[in-house]
Amino acid sequence: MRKLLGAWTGLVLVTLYVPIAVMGVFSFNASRRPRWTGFTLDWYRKTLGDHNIQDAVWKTLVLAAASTVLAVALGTAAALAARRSFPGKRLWNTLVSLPVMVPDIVMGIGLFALFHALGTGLSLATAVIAHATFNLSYVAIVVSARLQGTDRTLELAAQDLGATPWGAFRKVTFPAILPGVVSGALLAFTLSFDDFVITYFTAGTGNMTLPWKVYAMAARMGVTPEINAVSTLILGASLVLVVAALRLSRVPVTGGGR
Amino acid sequence: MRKLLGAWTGLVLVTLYVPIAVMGVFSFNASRRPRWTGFTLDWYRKTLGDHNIQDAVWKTLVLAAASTVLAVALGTAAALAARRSFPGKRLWNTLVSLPVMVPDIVMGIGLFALFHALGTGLSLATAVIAHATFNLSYVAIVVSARLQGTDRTLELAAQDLGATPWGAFRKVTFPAILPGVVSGALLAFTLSFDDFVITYFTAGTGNMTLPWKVYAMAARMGVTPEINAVSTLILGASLVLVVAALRLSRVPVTGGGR
Amino acid sequence: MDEFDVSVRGVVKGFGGRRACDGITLQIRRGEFFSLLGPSGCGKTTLMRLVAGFESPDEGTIELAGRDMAGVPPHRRDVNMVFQNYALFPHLDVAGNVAFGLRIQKAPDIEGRVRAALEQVGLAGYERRAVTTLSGGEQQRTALARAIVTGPRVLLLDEPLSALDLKLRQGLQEELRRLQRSLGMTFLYVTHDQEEALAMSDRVAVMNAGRIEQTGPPREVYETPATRFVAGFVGSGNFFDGRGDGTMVRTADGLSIECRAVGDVTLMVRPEKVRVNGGPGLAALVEEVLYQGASTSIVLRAGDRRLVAEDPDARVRPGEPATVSWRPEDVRVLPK
Amino acid sequence: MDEFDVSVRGVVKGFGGRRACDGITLQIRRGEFFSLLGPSGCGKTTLMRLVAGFESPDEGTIELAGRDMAGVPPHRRDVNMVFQNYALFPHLDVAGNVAFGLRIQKAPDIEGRVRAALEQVGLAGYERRAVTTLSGGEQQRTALARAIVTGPRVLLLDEPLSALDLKLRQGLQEELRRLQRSLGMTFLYVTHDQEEALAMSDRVAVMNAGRIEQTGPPREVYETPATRFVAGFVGSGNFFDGRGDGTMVRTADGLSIECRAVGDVTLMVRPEKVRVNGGPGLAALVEEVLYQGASTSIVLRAGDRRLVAEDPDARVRPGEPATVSWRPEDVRVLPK
Repeated sequence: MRKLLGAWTGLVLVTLYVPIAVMGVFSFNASRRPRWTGFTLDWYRKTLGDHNIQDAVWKTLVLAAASTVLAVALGTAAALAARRSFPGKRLWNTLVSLPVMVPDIVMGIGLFALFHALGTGLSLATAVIAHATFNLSYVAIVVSARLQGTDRTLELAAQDLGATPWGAFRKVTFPAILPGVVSGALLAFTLSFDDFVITYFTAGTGNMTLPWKVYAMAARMGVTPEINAVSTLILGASLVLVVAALRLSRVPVTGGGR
Repeated sequence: MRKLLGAWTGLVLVTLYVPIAVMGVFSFNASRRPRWTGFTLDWYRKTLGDHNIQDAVWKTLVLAAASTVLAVALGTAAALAARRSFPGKRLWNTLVSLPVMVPDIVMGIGLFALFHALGTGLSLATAVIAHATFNLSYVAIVVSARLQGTDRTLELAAQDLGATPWGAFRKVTFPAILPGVVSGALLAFTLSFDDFVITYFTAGTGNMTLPWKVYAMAARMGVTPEINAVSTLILGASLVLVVAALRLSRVPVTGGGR
Repeated sequence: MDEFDVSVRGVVKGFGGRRACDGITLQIRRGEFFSLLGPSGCGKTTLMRLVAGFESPDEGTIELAGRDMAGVPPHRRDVNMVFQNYALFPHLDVAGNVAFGLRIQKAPDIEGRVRAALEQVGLAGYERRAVTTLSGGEQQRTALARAIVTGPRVLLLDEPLSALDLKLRQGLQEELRRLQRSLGMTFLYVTHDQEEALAMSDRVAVMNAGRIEQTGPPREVYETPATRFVAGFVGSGNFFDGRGDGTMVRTADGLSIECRAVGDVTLMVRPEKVRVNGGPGLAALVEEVLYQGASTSIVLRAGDRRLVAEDPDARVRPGEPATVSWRPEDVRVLPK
Repeated sequence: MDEFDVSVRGVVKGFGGRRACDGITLQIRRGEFFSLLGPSGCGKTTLMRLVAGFESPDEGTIELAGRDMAGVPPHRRDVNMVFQNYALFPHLDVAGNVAFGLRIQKAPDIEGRVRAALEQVGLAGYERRAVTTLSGGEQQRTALARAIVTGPRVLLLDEPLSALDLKLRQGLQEELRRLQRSLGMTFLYVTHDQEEALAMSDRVAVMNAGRIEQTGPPREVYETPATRFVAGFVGSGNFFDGRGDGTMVRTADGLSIECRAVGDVTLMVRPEKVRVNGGPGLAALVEEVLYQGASTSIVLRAGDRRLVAEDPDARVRPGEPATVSWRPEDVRVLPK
């Protein structure tokens, strides 16, 4: 039975990684056609030199950074608010974390309709609000998990030793949840950086981000080596961020030295 | 400080739920314009009667069902394969779960490039493979979590009482992980049902699914009451599936009666 | 100045309808080693948290060194606590943990005082160790050093040894007792382990269901328990329900036991006071001989009654008949 | 037919360079209550898992009822195990758990046999209860019923009482012993609790670092320990390292102890054999009197030497001088 599972799952790995490998390989292919003719960095040079793409990268980073700051502030607050028990705590937790599961397209259209109804028009600012909205739940979930793993008696011990409640939070609880906050921030940044659908509905056509740009290029011209190059770069950046976030979220709650 | 957190997080909830509420409300609005003039079910009647939308619903369901079956089979196998320790187990676990974090757009383009290179063309079948590929990681993660929470000594106890290794798996381990498998299946179905980007790149224009249809309608005509109605339906279906999945994943591993 | 360091009067504390403390009054003298002994859920930990200030009483007053603590938050109370799970700060090393209270006080010579405290608990040289790399016993000592270094008036210890192995626990009992004597600090010690409470304390309060059933020195609590609960909790015993006429107590199954009690009472004889084949007495059958090394428990049956004796001189084997006896002065009378 | 139900010969089992079992030989008689006693990590659980078939020995043989078990998988061995965490099947109720082995055997009258097994462990009427709603003691009894219902040749018990409270544990010790007698089944019992092992077993094997240091009846192990480790593990003791000339043993700090030993030896006297102020003897100072109810431990200091006595007749207080003595026949000689 173990042999069978092994073979089966070999198949799995192939399905998972061949598309990504194909994309990566062809981004270094000298020919435009999907046949290997030699190694080149031309496509990377070309795309990174393109002013449109530079502009998209810049907008993507601004959008991701701004929405991450907002999402971290609101999400951490939401997690901290749910720490003590109060009537309706369960409902609160559900309301805070449920948006993670709202389909992108629904959230995009909902935000679009809201901004339309409010008459604000679409801009990078509306996109920031939109991204912060969906990211806040992720941050709240990550920070809550960390808080739950943090021993409440640590704060009592600090107060017992003479720290004020605020001092105890600052000196004991905050260091304990910090990896969770950073991990949530990295996750939020990544999700914002990768998003296409919600940006499409909330940023306005003047503010194409990188995934949107890729989408538009692919929709217009099919998959070109330039697109492979940009996609590979997006993937690389995402994975670095995600691995960093996972590393941090695994720092044991009870662990760590100075 | 608690007061402040309360106010802060009130703001959070508003940001999160107003867009969705606005969408829902206007889907029942008699007028086409974003001003409430009276209750109607006309938009639901109209959209549900539209043959194009009926076709999209049907394709969405077929795609979701087929890819879920594949993802559950492969994902469960991947989780079971990683149960015993073997050299490279950590790498295996990383490889199986990492695709969760590959940006949709990158995975969509990668699969598109792969199918292009293979010359298979695009069809509902290629979309099924694409969806199964990204969903398999989710299933594997959910089932692995369940397996980790399942006491290995249960299987030893069953063998000790005379069950063969396969019998012990069937009678003890399988019932223990079943909620995880079902929960993973519901999650996979939901994600497939909600997906737009990957479908867009892998299904071919003849196979518009519901989110794609909504996207296309919104891109062409802005947000109309019909779109609000369809979005509200998608959201409702997703939430029902997600809540069911969460319920199941929370069945305590050590719990349950007959 | 008041001679009592801790003074608890009529304290009531309820959680959702259940009264964890149901009218507690106790006074702890300066420099005393005082234990709260009781089964889990008896309210002993709640009482300690009330003294520390983590909870406020619904009724009654708590005074520390003669000062009413109503409304005084934990960080303004001159008591420190050793938590059951130690509650060491994971992001600080051993010295950082011990220095925590001193830093808040902005005390002078923090380094020297930390070193001295670590020496007192036998952890000299552990300053730079991460607390997560410590063994259970070392964590316990670190928590102790952190709590004593600021020189609090009263030290609260919440089952500090319960997470440790038996052998380690016994060694630390002796050490704790010695430390308390050398510091001259008042210790309020919470435990569910009757041997621990008896061996370490100057006085013990036995708690049950939110109330104190008896307060007194260990010997008094063990030898003259006030209630049946106390008798059963601080040791094992042979119990006889019966009715006394001033010279004899008669049980429902027809036993007559010499005792001056009058009315409905419960009599109790400790196993180590019971002699087996030590003279004329109750006829019984040896059911089980449980050899325990330093002592031997003999389980006997007389009719439907199960009796336990710990008689080092008895030489009996399961299945043999035997007589069971005790001296009249070893019979304790408890309210029924 | 062999009179031994379990026969282990020269068994070695290593995990990653460390030998959990390092040449174990033992033989368990039919119907015997045999305990493996040792600290955690001594290899006792590994040995039990080897007998159950969850592991295979690197060297040596294991026989059950005279049959070599090499290559026989767990489900083909006529032994059942009670796991430390009980390992009850959470998706089955109490009856479903107990019936598990019978169902696999396709045994007749499953319902009646389940009912009988539950009665034997004192859980009559619990058939339809979900196992997750049971208390620790009830879970323990369910696990026991599940293991005995199929009537295995040997029952393996892996610290079955270690997760329970002290009072409950003591009651279950007696019950387990009674059950074993009435079933006449061979029990192989693993524990780190020396009192448990002494009280329950017909024979005890004391393990340390993968080896058996002594095998024998409880009284023999306690009263004539073979090694210093055994002496210290099955009880407490006062140890004296010295050199004997055939009539006296002299220690480095100048003590002379009457004893026939020759050469470098360690002498040991149990605390309960030490008399305080019971006649002429070693001059010491009483350091601590630890009252424990049924007994009292007296810690004394003689020079740098710490002595412990349990003398019910002693009436001493901390700080007083006292003499310490014992009878020559209570001195045990151990290899150094």
